[in-house]
Amino acid sequence: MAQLVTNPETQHHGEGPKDRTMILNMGPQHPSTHGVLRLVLEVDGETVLRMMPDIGYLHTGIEKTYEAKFYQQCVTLADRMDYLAPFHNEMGFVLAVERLLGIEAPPRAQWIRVLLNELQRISSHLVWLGTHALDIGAMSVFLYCFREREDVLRLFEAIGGQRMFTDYFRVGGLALEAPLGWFKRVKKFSDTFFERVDEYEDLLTGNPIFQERTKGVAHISKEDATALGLSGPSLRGSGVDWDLRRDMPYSSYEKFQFGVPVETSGDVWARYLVRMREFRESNKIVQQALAGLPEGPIKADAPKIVLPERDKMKTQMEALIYHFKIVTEGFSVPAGEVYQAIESPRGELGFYVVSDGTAKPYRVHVRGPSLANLQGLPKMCEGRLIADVVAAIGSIDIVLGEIDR
Amino acid sequence: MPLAPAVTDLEQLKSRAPLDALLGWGPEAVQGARLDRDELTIDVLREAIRDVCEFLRDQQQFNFLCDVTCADWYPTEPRFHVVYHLLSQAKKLRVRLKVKVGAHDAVVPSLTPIWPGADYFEREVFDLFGVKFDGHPYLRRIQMPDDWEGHPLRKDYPVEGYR
Amino acid sequence: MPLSQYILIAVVKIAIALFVLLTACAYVVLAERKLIARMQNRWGPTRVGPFGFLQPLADGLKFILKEDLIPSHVYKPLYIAAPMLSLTLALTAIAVIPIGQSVTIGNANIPLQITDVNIALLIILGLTSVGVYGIALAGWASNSKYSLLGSLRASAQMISYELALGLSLIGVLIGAGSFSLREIVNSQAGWHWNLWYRGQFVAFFVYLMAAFAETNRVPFDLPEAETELVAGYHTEYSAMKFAMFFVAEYANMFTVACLATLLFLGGWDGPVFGPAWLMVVLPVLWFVLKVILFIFVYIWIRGTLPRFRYDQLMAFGWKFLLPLALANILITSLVIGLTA
Amino acid sequence: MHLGLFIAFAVICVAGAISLVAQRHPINSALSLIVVMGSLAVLYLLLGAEFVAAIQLIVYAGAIMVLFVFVIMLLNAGAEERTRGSRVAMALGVPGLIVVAGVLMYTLAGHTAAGQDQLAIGATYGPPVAIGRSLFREFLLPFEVTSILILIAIMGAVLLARYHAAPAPETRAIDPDEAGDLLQLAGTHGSAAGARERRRAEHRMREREVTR
Amino acid sequence: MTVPLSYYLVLSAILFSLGVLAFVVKRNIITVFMSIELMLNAVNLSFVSFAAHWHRLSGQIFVFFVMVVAAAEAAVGLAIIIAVFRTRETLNIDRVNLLKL
Repeated sequence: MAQLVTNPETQHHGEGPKDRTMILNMGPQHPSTHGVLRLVLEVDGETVLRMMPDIGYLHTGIEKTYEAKFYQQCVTLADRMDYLAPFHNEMGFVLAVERLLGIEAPPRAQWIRVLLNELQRISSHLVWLGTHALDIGAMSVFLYCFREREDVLRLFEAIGGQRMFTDYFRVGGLALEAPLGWFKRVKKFSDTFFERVDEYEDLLTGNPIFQERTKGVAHISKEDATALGLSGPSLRGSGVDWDLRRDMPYSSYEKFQFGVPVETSGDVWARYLVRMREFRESNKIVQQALAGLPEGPIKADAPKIVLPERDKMKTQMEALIYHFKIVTEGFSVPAGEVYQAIESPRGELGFYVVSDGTAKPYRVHVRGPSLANLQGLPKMCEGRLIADVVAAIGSIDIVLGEIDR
Repeated sequence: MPLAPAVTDLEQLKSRAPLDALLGWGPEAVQGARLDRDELTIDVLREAIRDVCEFLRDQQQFNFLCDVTCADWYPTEPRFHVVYHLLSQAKKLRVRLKVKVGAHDAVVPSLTPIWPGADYFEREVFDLFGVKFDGHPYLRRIQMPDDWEGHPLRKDYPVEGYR
Repeated sequence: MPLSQYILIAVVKIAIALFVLLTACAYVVLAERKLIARMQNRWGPTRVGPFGFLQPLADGLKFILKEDLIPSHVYKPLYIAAPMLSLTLALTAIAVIPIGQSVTIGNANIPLQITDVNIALLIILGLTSVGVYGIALAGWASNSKYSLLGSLRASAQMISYELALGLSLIGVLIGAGSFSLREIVNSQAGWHWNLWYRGQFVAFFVYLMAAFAETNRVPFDLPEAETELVAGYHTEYSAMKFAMFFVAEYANMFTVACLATLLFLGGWDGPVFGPAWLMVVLPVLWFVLKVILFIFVYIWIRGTLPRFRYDQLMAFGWKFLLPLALANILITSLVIGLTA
Repeated sequence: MHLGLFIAFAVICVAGAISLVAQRHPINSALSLIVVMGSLAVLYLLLGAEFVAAIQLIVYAGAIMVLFVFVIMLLNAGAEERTRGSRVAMALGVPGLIVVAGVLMYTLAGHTAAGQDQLAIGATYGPPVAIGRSLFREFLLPFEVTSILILIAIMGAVLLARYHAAPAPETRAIDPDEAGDLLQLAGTHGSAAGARERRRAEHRMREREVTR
Repeated sequence: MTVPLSYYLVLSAILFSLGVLAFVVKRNIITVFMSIELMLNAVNLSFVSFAAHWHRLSGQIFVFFVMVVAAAEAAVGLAIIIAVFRTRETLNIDRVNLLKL
């Protein structure tokens, strides 16, 4: 197609470097950039010749804020980064600090953490599926997904008091024991969830239009994906069999039986299939966690770090002192540095925490999987159509809160 | 689980494969090492970082660059500790490389020729710390606006910003 | 019939037709929102009036009362003319569509149609082919990249699918031997609907697809694919001008649904019984029911299917529908030629 | 009635044609031509040629002119420039043309053939069936020849568009040096304070120009 | 009230002359091309009016053929214009005076 610039007398936007092409600003306000991502596209007709992601519109300075907060306050901040998977952020941060301290949460706490992580993965993938399908034009899947997500968020609200930013994991364990009947509710949800996944698959997997839109689209090879640092389902969609939960287990993931879905075709369709199968695998983990949940405390026996129980605080002098000291001064962490990576719904979520021996972290860096996954986007989209860009953005499942931090 | 004390003796750390191989390949590149909380940190000479990474990637199967970041130890020198986290998916092993640079020549060779994925991470370090990456194809601010003054994650950066 | 009476009847018919059409458009929008909402476990509009029945009224008021923005960078004459063109052409098509037999009032025999022309079908085709201008000019005059891409997509799509649409009708035309919609319906009287009696189900399928594409509806709604092009050719439009495009789209849906009913589903053919007044009303009722059925299919599809990609859409139109329509013509004419 | 309609649409026709000449932007010219074609279709209806009228609308207005408009949009044709050539053409063409038109009209108007019986409004002459019959019987050979012509035209158009197309700009992985240009072209991402500052500077500049 | 044949013919002559004028005066190659279409239309009008006058269908059939030729011509002509524009980057007819691209 020839030049696509409109009448020059009233031309207000910049012309392309070659007059056959056009510069298209997709975002920061655009229905399908999933937040405030801006993509600068050079298009020839509808073919994308070059693409340049421009980020930073959601920069919140969380990494700087960390340096001014006590460790126990930082968990709340971690929630706010990847707002679709707060439990994973909490998990990463809490595990990193626990390793710095040299303590470990008791088994029950670890299992509940795993349970919540997998529920969170389900809810995060639900948002991905809904928006991805909506981008491709299937409207109803979006609402079906949000129906189930609502169920999961209600479970979170019941256990953590908040739908999204629960701040439920604590260094050394969990904030509270789960409320009465909560596990039954989870069981009820989990039992019906397999059918629900079948329902989504009915609407999309067998649909020829959906297959046409996704198969062979936005391909990225195994080598490119690894070199660009893609992780999570985006990497597994390219045929790399790598899952931190299985390969470098944390928080007793080694005790669970689950499969790691891998697809080799490296396109949108492969990433779709991987995530769809992860729904089922996550649900299996949820069921295992429910079935084999150990009894016992949910907080580590580390009185200088973990807040005492409420009734102890009211009856024992010692507990009251610890409570007062932790709340007012925080707890100091031995100097050192750790890098704790976990498998978030989007990939490798790494927390690099440096301590200088005080009660506040010296430096916290978050390796957000979305940032690395975003680097793969230009590679996937160049030479393809604008409609494929939309499909590709959906398929790498980025969260801008995590990219910009 | 009490913390084991950190080990910094190179001889003692020879049991760790990547360090051993690295010392065998070019001992002058390694300035020191530290095993703390089961994580191996190798201090690498700035000029050698690119070769070290290439060696680790090609010879030691550290195929995946997880992260590039930096910590600012302001009053002390060398001030910036640029940190690389490498992952070997085959060996299921991580290693941390550290390059220390001073305030006045805060320049590190870029890893983008080896891992194109280093691009955004290095830009972010440049943006927030002001450490330059030599050979980075497009070193430009990534998070902060283009006309921003200063580098916010430096420890001497005023919390309210420069006025 | 004296001229004055002729004109009076014509004006009354036009007024009624326009009123009914516009109201129907408004309520189809409501029905669409309601139905899709129910398909998606939602309620849809419920606030305005009982069950949200006054929602279209509120929407209309909103469109009228909103500030009519004209962006500073548009090419003003065409920017203003484009939606009017769209709407006019969309509404004109209803003029040749018959909705039933005739009624006799006094001594005048009034056909239930604004004007009965011999070449009604050709006129509708002509109007839809000219309808491209509204969209093409809207996108071009908006001087915005998304609009331009949307209008290029829309024009290319409408031109391509017009071909398949036209060809799918030829089987019916060969059977009926006339361009007059009334005669085509009459040829199907007594359950001899084209859909099965003349074996035009392939043609009906092609027509259905092409009609969806002509009206820019899911799964062919690429010109206004909101996730790619924001709102396509009407990105820069607001208030009444946007409403004109909106109404034009739904009016086109009606035209297409009426045409499908007339050509394939036997028009107002159906069981007729009872007293004289019922004999007049029933055919109209059947006709309306069939149109509603067709529109329900539209809405249903919208709730179900994702959207094509541009090149897939073109390939579908040119490489699948067009050959199918041609084969249908060939077979139909062979059958008619051999049996006649 | 008949005459009234004729005069009305003839006037629209001529106005459209004049507008075609007078407009400087090709898209306006194209739209004027569409108006001419539309009113010609009405005149055909007046002459009882229904089928031709419909075809006029479908083929001319709906297909050929869409192609023109499409090409104008694609090539982004701006308003035409006046050159010396056009001035010469004006000087010679307009008077010459008036003479030719005068002679033509005089000749044609002089030969007012005695009125054949005129058709009533709405009456048709040349129904589609009759046209089809004569097209496929008497004029079968020309019909087939035109179909070959059309085929050749399609192939020629495809060939022309393909063969002479400049090599398409190649797609390539992002070259970060160019990415900078891309961002520069698209507008960079600066702070709100910076934008305010620049706006103020621009404002000051403008005020200085005004005072000067 | 009837409309004499000559009225139609005069209208046709006016349109044809305007087409010629546009052909000579206009400088944009697309507009020039459009003026050819205008002339064809003018001729079509006289065909149809003669057909109506003499009650012969052949006039209308001829219009049909003219339209087919016009369509073919438009397709090829516009393809040529696009090709010329791509190499010359201009639509001005004074700058496209060589018989090569």
